[in-house]
Amino acid sequence: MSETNLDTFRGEVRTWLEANCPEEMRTPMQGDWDVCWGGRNFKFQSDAQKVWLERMAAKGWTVPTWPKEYGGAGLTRAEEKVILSEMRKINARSPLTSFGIWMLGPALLKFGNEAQKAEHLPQIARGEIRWCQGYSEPNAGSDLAALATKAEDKGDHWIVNGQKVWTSYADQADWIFCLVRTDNTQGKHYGISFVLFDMETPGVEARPIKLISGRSPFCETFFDDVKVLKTNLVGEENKGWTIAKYLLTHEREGIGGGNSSMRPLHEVAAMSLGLDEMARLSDPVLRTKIAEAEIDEWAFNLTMSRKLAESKAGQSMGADSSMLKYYGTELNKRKFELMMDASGHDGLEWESDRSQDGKLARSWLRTKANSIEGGTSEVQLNIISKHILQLPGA
Amino acid sequence: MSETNLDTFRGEVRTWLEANCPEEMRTPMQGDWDVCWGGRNFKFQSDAQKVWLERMAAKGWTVPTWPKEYGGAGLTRAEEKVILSEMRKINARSPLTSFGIWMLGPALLKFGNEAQKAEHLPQIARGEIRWCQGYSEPNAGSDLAALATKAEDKGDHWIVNGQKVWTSYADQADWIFCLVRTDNTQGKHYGISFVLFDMETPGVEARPIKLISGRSPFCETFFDDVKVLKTNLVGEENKGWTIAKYLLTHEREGIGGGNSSMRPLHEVAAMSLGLDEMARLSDPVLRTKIAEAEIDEWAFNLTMSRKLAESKAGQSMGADSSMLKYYGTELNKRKFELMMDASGHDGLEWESDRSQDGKLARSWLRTKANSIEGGTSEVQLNIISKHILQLPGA
Amino acid sequence: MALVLNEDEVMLRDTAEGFFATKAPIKALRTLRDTNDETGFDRTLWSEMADMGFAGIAIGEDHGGVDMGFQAAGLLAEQMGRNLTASPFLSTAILAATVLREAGSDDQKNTWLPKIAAGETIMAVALDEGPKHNPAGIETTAVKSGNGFKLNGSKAMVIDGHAADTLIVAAKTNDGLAFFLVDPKAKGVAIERTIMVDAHNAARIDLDDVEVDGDALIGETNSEDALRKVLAAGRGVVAAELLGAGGEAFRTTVEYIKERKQFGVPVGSFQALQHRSSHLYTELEISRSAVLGALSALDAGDPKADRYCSMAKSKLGDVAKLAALEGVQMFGGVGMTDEYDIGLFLKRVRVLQELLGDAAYHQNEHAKANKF
Amino acid sequence: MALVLNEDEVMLRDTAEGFFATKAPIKALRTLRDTNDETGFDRTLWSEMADMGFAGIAIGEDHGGVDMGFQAAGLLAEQMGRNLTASPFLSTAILAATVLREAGSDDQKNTWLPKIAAGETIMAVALDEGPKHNPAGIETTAVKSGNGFKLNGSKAMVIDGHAADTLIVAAKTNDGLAFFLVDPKAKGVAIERTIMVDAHNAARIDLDDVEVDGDALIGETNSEDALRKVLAAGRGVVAAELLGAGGEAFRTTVEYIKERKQFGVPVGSFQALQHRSSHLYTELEISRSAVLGALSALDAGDPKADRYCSMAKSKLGDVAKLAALEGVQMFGGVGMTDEYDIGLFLKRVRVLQELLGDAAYHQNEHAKANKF
Repeated sequence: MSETNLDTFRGEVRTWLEANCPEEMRTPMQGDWDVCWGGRNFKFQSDAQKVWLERMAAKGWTVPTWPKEYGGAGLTRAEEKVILSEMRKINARSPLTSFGIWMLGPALLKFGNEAQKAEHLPQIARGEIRWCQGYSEPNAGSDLAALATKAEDKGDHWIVNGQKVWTSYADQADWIFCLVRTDNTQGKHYGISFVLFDMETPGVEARPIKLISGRSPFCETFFDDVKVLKTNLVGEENKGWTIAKYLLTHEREGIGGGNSSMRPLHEVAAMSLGLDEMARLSDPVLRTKIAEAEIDEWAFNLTMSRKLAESKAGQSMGADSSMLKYYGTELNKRKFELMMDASGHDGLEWESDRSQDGKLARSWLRTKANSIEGGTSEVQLNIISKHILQLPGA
Repeated sequence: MSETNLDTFRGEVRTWLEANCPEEMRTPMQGDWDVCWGGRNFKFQSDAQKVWLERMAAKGWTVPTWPKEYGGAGLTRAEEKVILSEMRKINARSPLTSFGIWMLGPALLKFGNEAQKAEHLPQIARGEIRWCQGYSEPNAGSDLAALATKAEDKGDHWIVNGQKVWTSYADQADWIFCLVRTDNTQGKHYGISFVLFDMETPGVEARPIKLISGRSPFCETFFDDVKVLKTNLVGEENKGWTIAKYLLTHEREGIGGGNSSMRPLHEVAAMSLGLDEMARLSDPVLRTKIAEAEIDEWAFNLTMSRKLAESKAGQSMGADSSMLKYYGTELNKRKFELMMDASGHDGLEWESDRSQDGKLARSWLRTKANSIEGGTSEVQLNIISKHILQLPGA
Repeated sequence: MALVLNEDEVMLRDTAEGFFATKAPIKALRTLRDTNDETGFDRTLWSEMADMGFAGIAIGEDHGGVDMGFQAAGLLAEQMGRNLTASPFLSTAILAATVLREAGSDDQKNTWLPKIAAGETIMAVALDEGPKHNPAGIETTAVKSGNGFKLNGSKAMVIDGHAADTLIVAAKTNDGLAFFLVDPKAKGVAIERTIMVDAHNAARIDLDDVEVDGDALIGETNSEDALRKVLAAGRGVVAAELLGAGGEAFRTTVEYIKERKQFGVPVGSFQALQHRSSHLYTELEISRSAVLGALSALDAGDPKADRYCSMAKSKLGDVAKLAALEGVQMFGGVGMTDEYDIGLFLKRVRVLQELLGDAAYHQNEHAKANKF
Repeated sequence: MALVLNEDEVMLRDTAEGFFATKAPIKALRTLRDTNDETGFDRTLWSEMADMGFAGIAIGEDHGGVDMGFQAAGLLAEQMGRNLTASPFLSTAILAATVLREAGSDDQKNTWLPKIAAGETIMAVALDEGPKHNPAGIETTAVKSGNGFKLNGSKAMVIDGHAADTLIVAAKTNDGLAFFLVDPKAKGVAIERTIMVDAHNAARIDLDDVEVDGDALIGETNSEDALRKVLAAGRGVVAAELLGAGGEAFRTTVEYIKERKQFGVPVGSFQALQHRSSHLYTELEISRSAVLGALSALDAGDPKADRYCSMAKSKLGDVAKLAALEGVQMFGGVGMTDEYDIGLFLKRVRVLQELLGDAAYHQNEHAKANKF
């Protein structure tokens, strides 16, 4: 699309948003509870939240680049960017947050068959079905391919037995996309299959895990003789590792992205600590570290843009996604450490109105998982050593 | 010796030093050239330097704790400390610097036979023979035991062929203590022998290596059919690795020690950069890093004292010497980086009176070898992982 | 400086090691936390600690203490750090006892020190006011009023402030900084317990025209020297506790990576983790020297002891934090769960790090003290 | 911002890559150094660079330049960094050309810019005076005297100062900072070439009552804005050179550890070195974005471009240093010898790092600019 046409499109988007985005949905979210996850059992916080989702879904704008027949709007990435930037301008909240949109959707579009796309994608786009991801297992950790959840062949279906951990919001999800082992006679990467099933299937149980942040966004999920129809196999049997890897790369790019809407570190610090008589932050050591981190953040954000631009220009991101994941998550952890330093005693309160129920401390603790989930920092460094630097034995 | 007796001793030392240390030897050394290394071909810088060595050697005080029959004074470590502290009080220079004293001597005292001790130790103590160390080889590096210099058995002697590198001052040394391979049929640690020979033996050639600092303290040393009498074998044949390891530990403790006589970093920085209106170093970022380094240095120096005290109290230092070597050398490199930062443009001059012929820059470059020589930092970390933490496969 | 423990100290350390591991292990903290315990520590434990002589570790024998000094106090704190033990040791036996010992009149010492040593009274010292440690910026005022004083101000991060029988409040007078004994139930005193990330105790205290008698003033109205000693003791002892917490986080991490397998081998066999572990081991050994050096200098009356305690607090703040962060990362996913203890160490270290000045604060103090 | 090179830029980069590798490789620097070359760079090379359009890269077409902008200049500087090339590119084509372009009168531009673009004149800009970069602290004065000015002061770290045909001196006037054209042979000018650790050119220049004509003043007596642009361009281009030097140090290190064996295997197979290498790779990629972002902002006239160039200089100072240090350590013993090139990178990076402000300087500037 030419620049002129994009400008026309921008005008249309602006007008539509102005008319359709409820006022309430133009205020910053106050906490996790304001996120709209959708799903069978989702309780909308307000009518505005519900209306906003319905209107956006009807336009196909919850997933603008997906084909129209699957609930999208068939737009280009450039057009999608216009929508997002216009939404940002009026502070519009995201109408729908979803692993279905973020992860399963792209995988189905690439690897799913026609029936699977027709069944699942529109429900994802409309926020009717909430998905969770069944990857990690207790004894696998970074060694994802070492998974042991077993699917026994019963003709037109499998019987699945085993256990997953770190299943995000499994207790609230409707369906799961899940890696299971359908063959264990060969190397560990072969024999993995990528299957879908309803969390209400008998034999599925999800137990929330309590985290150091005091929250429970993850579950242990148990499968006890769970029946999974073979029509719910995505891609080829035993070759699910290809899909898994595709999704991991996708996930990495997402996780590395960080939280750019945060108020700049130096502002938090200046409010908390004040300035000295030379108008410098009154803690000169912390000042140094904040300056360093902010420069790194600037350069990292440029790198995200550059890698995106390069991959648009036809160069594949490939193992560079490991680099972004590694640097972005480590930087985010560093930023939150500095945020805690800047907040001092105030940031240490765990339960009080003053601290918004320990908001900062809990977020700080949450960041510690950044460099573990979606492949640890160590795994990313291994990938760079092997695939980019081609170091021997890596 | 009791405290009272030590006090008496201290008085005697003070009187003797007052009477015998020449005035010229009570001034700071101006550079490398003021170091007295001794040896057959050593040219004394002054009569005072020569007299000072002779007087100290006659007292046995170049090696106070060695037995009297080998040129020492048979003193305790506590008494030695008294001598050193009294010397420091009058700024007395060290009368003799020598790998013989520092490395070979302790090894001979522990592993040498009577004839070897009687022949070599007194000459070391009097500074008559200058020694060098033939350990590293071009293809061995950190993997010291992989040495290939071959000693062929010829009855009462060996014929040695091979090459050493990083032989400190080999071009100026009289004798060498050297690791050679006398057996290559078994594991690489077995079959190494520790031998001594004269550098004037036919077939020995030392070529200085030019370093990045512009100096040449090291040589490549070649052995071409060098005849070495078996009477010059220290310890048992094929078991020289034990002695080598003993010496390496010794060397590490020495190298980790750093250069405590240096002027504090913050003084250099304050002179170079000046203070701001709040009386802080005018570069606040450098100020932070200097404060951090100085605190680390304080804690490191305490650790040196503590480990020494613990090993005196009967606990062996063992693999802790790797820790001291690692931390001390890395800290020293860090200090010199900061020193260069503090000195700015002035520190970058390579040839000028102003920079004392690039003194700081050359010292800075020299420190880069600290974490390589005597076992790299990586090797020290491996040793800690294996022997202290006992991590699997380390 | 005594960098190697003497026989008495070795014995004390061994005793403490057994005592805290048995009487106040990590699961005791979990119970206090999960039952929302009102006091936040176990009073019976504190009595037993007093019986062991721990409450009087820094109190003279003539006042019922065992007077073993701060090096000894550090050995106890290290064990408490290892076990994440909650107790009023820091607030009462170190901070309050040192205020009284350094600034108090003979009468005040005779009254209070034996009670502290016997574990009969809990005291909390209210120093800081803002979000960061800043003893030079105390704004709470004490103005003469009749025979006594009137106190106004707001205090934050008062360790054990909500559980104390008596408060000691640092306030500015016309003559300089002074400490005052304040009854927590007195009119105008408002105490809010703040539940902290580490499940240990702290409170915010507002003082609104609080009237105290003349004898509530501890010693004289210019107690800057005493404050310096109190801060040094507090920082040195907190550094020791950080050494315990950081060291234990490291120990359990090394243990874990020896066992935990990935890709068919123990993760501890990966060289990258080995080097990071060896580095951390080294930093912890360096840190131990800093703690020993600082506390023994304090016991020896070294005029630079307060500098050393500040430097030790700086070093330990950084190193214990590194130990906690590396621990969480090396434990991986399970390290993020409440079930494993490593997250509790991360939280405790974060609080101790902040307490009485973080590494950045003390690096800045080092520079100022050395005039750069 | 143009974070991906356009076709012209890709072509320029490829051309430059071949040009410098062939015409000005590392051994050319060694020859200059070992023969104690009087000029310190190769004048023939500079002519060839001018023929290629490199000398006029940042000069308008109406003045004989190719006007490709600073992004393009950075691509050239990167290749010079990789080859440790000695040339008056920075002094003349970037700093001097930018002074003239930003501050000069039409006459001055017409006189000097074509000469620069043609490689016919070497110019050196004398800014700094003390041991550290400090453009805010310029003390050299220019006082009106008859029709002209009288200059007094001392300059340090003047790149190519001893080889320049004409000097440009930054000095304070009553109205603000100004630039002056000064003949190096004029009375009162004393130039001392300072042989630097990296074997590249610098000089100290003393100005003792140096008289210049009125038309020696470049433009007006208040050129603070021009100075800001000159500094931004210089910093951005030096950052690009650091990217080249650091990147090449890294590339040769990775190549070396793939080949070099210890304990029977390539040292590059040790995971600890792999992780350090991967970390450094990442830092260098981040650094490349910083350079691209800063220089393209400068070309685009972004009002924050000077901030970005400062940030890029900070980032590159740190990262190129890390690359050099890791390189020397990973090469091990041979890295300490003059025979291997890695030591030359260590030295060159150290000088570039310092030039126009080190990482610490620019971190402080970042904080000041953001009012913290």
